[in-house]
Amino acid sequence: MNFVSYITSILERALVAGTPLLLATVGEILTERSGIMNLGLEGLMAIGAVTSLGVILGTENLFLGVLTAIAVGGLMSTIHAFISINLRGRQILSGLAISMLGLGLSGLLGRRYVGIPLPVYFEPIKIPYLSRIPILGEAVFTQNAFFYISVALTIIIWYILFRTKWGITIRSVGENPLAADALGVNVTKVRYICTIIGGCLAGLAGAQLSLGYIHLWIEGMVGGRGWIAIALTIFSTWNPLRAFLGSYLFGGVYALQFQLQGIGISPNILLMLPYISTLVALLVTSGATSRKRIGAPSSLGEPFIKGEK
Amino acid sequence: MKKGKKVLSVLLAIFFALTFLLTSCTTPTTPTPQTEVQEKRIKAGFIYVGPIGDYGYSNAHDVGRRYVEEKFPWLDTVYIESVPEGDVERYIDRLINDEKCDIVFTTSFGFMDGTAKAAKKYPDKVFEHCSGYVRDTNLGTYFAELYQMYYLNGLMAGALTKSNKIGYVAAFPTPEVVRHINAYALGVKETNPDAKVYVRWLYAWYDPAKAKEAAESLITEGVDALAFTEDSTAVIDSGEEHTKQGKQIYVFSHYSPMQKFGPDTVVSGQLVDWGIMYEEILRRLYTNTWDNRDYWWLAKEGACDLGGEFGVPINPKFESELKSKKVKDPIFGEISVYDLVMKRLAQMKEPTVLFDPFTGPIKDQSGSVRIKAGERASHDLLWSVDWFVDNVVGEVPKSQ
Amino acid sequence: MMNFKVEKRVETSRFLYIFYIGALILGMLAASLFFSVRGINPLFALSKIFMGAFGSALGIRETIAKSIPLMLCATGLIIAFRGKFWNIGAEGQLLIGAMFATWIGLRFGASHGPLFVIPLMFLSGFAGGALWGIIPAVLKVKFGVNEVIATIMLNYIASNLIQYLVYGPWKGKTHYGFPYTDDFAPSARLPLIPGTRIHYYTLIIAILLAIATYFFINRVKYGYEIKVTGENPEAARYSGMNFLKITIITLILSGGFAGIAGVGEVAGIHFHLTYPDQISAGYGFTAIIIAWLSRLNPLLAIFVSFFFGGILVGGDVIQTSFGLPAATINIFNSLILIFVLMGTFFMEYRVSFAKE
Amino acid sequence: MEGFESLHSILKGIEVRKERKESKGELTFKSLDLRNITKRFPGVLANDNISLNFKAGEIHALLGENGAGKTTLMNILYGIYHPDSGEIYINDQKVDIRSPRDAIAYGIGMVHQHFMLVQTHTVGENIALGFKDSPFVMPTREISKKIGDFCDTFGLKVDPNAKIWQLSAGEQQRAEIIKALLRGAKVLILDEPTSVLTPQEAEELFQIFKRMAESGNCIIFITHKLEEVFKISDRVTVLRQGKVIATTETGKTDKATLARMMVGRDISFEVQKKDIPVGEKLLEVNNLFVRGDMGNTVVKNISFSIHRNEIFGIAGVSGNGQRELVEAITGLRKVEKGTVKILDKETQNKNPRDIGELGVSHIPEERLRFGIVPNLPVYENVILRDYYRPPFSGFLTLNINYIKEYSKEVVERFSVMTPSVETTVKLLSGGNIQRLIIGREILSRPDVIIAAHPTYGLDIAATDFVKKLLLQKREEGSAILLVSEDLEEILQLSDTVGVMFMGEFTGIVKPRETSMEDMGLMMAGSKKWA
Repeated sequence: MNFVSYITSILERALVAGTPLLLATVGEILTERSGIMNLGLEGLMAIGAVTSLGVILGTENLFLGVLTAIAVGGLMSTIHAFISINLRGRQILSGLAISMLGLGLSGLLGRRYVGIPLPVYFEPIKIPYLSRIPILGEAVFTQNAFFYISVALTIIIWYILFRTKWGITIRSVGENPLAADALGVNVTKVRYICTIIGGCLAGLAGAQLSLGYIHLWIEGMVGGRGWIAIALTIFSTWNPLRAFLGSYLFGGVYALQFQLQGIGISPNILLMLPYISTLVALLVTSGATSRKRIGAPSSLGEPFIKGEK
Repeated sequence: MKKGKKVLSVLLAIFFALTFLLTSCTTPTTPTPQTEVQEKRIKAGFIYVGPIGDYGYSNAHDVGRRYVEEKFPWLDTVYIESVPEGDVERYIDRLINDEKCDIVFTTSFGFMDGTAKAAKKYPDKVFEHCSGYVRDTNLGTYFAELYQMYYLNGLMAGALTKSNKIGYVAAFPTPEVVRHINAYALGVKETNPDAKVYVRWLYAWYDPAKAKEAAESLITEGVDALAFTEDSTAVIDSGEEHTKQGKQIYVFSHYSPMQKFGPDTVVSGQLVDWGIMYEEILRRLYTNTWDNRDYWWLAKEGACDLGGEFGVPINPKFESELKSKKVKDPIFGEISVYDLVMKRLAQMKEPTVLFDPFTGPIKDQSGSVRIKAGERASHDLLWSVDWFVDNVVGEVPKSQ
Repeated sequence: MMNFKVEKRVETSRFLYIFYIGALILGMLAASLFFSVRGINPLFALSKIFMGAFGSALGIRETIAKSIPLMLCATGLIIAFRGKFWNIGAEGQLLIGAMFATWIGLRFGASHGPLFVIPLMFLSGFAGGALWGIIPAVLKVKFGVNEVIATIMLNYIASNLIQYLVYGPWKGKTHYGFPYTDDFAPSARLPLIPGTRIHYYTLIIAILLAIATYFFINRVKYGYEIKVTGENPEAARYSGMNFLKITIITLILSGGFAGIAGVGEVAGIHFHLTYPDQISAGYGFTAIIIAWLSRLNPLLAIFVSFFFGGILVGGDVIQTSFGLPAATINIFNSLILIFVLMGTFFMEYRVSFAKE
Repeated sequence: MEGFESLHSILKGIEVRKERKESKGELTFKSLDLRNITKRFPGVLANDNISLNFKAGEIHALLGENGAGKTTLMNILYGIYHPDSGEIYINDQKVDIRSPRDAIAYGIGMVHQHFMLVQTHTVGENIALGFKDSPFVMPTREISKKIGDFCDTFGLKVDPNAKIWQLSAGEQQRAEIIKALLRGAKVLILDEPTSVLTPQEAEELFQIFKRMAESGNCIIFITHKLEEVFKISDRVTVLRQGKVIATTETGKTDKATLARMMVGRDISFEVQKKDIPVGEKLLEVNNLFVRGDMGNTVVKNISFSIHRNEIFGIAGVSGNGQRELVEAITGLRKVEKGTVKILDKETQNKNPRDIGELGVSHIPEERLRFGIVPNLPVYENVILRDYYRPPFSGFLTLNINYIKEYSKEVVERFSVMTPSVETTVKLLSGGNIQRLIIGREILSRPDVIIAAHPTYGLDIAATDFVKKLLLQKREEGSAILLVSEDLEEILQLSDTVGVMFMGEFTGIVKPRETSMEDMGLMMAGSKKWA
């Protein structure tokens, strides 16, 4: 076993383990950019994982499975949107409720899928020529469709947010909804759309877990990834391109904990690594953001009330 | 504001009162089926520590439950999953008082104290505790032990490996898991003295993502044969993926029939059959021959079996490979690994077990002899083992 | 086209609490609708659940036992939430409290009498929970780290820490190598009300702390500071309040109370430390709902905890009688929370159809 | 029946919009009428049956006190509020404005008093926001060109790539105006546009107004400053307590008449101020440097001192370091360099509480944000700065009975209108909240009073009350630091005035010896006084 293949493997695993984080994080970035904080990712991912798997067991149609996960994620986040936008509820609590609801529902629905092998799932796609580039190519261009989709989505969302009119609208709604409203932007609509798309992406992230990563359903499968994605949203300072870095870094940490066990580091410390590094990452970024004025969207978590300052 | 709070508390009180009323009004109508003859019926309650939504321990017990329920027309069953260990007494109370169970199975070591207390509290009911050691007049214990199968898997892993690196993805460092790793390693050593067994700890009974990453890290390290203790099929999935891509990985499935998850990668595995234990216990109860014995069932009683699928001890795909690999055995002489496995399995199923993997001399990692030549490991030693045999790479976390 | 008009109510009328109670009931009904999917009459299911919790002496005994940790965690969370510190970490704080108490129990349980050991266990549990609470407090005030994420991460870290201990250095000698510490000596065990699992010391402490918290918030300087920093941090700064000190006090109490709950669980229920998910069955999360349902009033939290203890206990019948998985209780709790959030809206706002 | 009518009006609205869309730019704006507009908020009748007419090419001033309903009326016109009853006509055609989007479609633009700008975005991005005619991809590129065009036509200079937070108030305002014009605004509403400008900047703005009016637009601006009405407007409408008092051509009226209409009684522009000798020095600031939120130095080398029986005024357009100066003196902000001495003790970088204990009271700006805790009752707000010490509290507990008694005293002595001391503060009016804050502050620490914008947003009666109180305290021996944007107020009350520009004093002068014009030049930094 040589050093090069270690590096390749760690990189490859980082990308696999980082993909669900990336999808959920980018969705949350979009949601938070519009001023809504959705803490329900954990539940949305769970429900996305179980429904997509269920559909595939029924239809053997991968596309339909993924679509279901997206739809269910969007549908459940609509509840959050309704409470946060129309009812001006506490977004933190509403998010927790969505999280619990998703975990509960997925437990209920998933019961019948336990111990059934997936007839089809997303196989790795080797990109011709590119996949033969040593290290980088071997790791990057041998992934399954979820990886390529997540990369494309991230770039698209970044582009929309920072290079288009929609992006200006979304970011304005998150920064100063009053100003956007005064220019005739429908704040409610924008926030709804962003929250729902964010939920869709979380659902997709769940589908990645069950169809592209682990290939099965099991209760508690999401394992805190929803929460880490929320931390990564802060870590990436609400910029999808930086979410790449964060997600793959954490994917790497996740994969690395077992690689490092091999060289005799105590597993207990390694198992805490993702959580400790989340804290450290927040510590670093929070300090930096307060200095650089690239912090959270100013009206994040605050309900917009038309005509009230 | 203050008044509001008072009113709120009054309203809450009313609400509570209403719910009480509501609950006390509705008579719990347990439908009593109109049976023509009042035949003897037994109701069995099962308490699981995890959700049966795993694909391992609790699930296997539930498979057993469903098996006996189908088998015995006179049996009703009820189960509760995800029971916190400290709460087992309450659930037993509920099963006995509300569900009118005649026998309660508690399926986790941690339920021992609670079950023992309940046994004292309900002397006319019967209790069976899985994996414990406390018995009472109305409390028995039972356990299906798999280390023999791990040993057999080890024989195959040692024979099949090309890299002489063999992996084990392990849940928690409990004596049971350590025992299984040792049995596996002893098997490996017999067919391949050069091979080493590499261990990764998950600290989770089921966490497929961790299991998968652990498997991947082992494969990166050059491992090409994997066994595991984790209640999902993630390790198999990993093996299957690599195999499909042209790098053959040999995986040994765990606890439940998992071969269908990896037809190209699963060589064999261990299977547990709680059903036949439950069948035995319940039949004795039904025929009034129940006693508080300690069921410690191995292969010969049929509680466990070899294979990734019931009835398929070795995946036919790997049969020829195993048949072509020959080893020298002091008793059988030169013999193919396939035959060796089958012979040992047969030995294990005989009424008097002629062969036990934990037969000395066995050395631990530091080289000191733990089991002397010719001796077999005692039950107590197996039940509290906290050291690895010498061809294992890895560490058992130590207590003070 | 329908046109809604939403106005903020000037004063929350007491009759509006009807909305609140209504939401609570609606939430339960909505949750029980899931039963009808399985062909079970939702009302029957609900009544079964409440029978299970409150309909028998056994049920009530268990409900009380369950409400002890909930009450402690909820009271602690109320203090934090009053200061707008979103402590989602009661779960981890409870575990560390349990861990500290275990150390005392194992170290002194055999050699000292209960008069010495038990108070020391409570104190150390409080200290443990408080310590785990101080970390996110400092992170937030000093470094601006989001406390929701910090406390959730600390839950995971606490859980891993306990696992490390029970599989490693603290593994007991009497449990065949299973991940349990040795059982506590009798003098490190909390007395129970005979025939029940109610460790009444903890129950009394929980009720007293809830009452004390009520006075703390309304009558004590620090309680006042917590309220002001929570409601308007700028005003607190203007008044010269010390954020770090106040946030730390808030979390010493908030985490400490959860820590005491942990003491009750190890010293009153388990008598040893074991897997983290055995020690706390999600009490820290349920307590968030309780705190909110009590409208951050610790006196109400006493009753609401009892109610939710009942849901946990009565939830058994979801499994035994209806064969639904244990996770269903999550649906129950989350729907109650969702409906109460909705009800809060109608309490605070007047909605009318505007005529055109 | 009502349903039909509303449907009718909606359809009509769609028609008009369609028409507008089809005949882009061809629809020339002639007039705008508000008819019988009534708007009620909980407990307040904000607009009471208001009818008004605006014409193309005119500059129309809306004059009135705070709370007269000017802003509400304009928000209705701009679609932010919907009136309870009443109609709006454009070119004698009834229109239904349900949202700002509709208003923009009808050619109405509005520059709010608090700018509706996204601080972290560039000027270009702010203008592109919600703007139909900008391209989907890279919208700001196109916008930059258009901004250039406006710069040429109206003399509005602003850098499209600058972030809003980097701009001065005047530049931000220009961005707002361009935003409205680019959307085809024919009617431009400005809410107190000069409140953040120096006299010179205001003059420039007026020139822009004139050019716009000449090209056929209608400018409506809200103000409470009589001077501005006369300087620029063609017509003026006076509002009082939600009603239109009168609309006249500006040329046909005079200051006194308008003032009477505005407040409903004759007012004296003079405040009685006695000449008294100053006493000992209480507050001394020496060579003070303070950093702002962005880390740049925003208070540069400020020195002054205040004695007993003296009011020291700080004039200047807001955002020139006044806030940071006050925060540095009161302990809310770190001092970079220099000293602050209160009663001969150095207090720079001390805790606000320690400084308060020396006898420094602080009437903060943005009183809802800093001065009170809106969700707590009156009595808990009264003790905000004193709760920690006897007799308000003992070692641990608050003396609730004493606190309530004391609060009653504050409420009575400073005429705070509140049902009881247990009432939640957010239910009080702005004036009463200010009385509460002032009462709380100066009752317990009267030596040094730091008053930041103490009359901002108050009605005439409350303003009067505050001014008199400050003068009274001056006579009783307080040393008072008064920061205000209201030049008139500063000149009336202060014994000495420091004019701040870009963090420096451009002059320390005596009000009686200085003209408004000179003050204005100093505020704009173009003149320095020794």
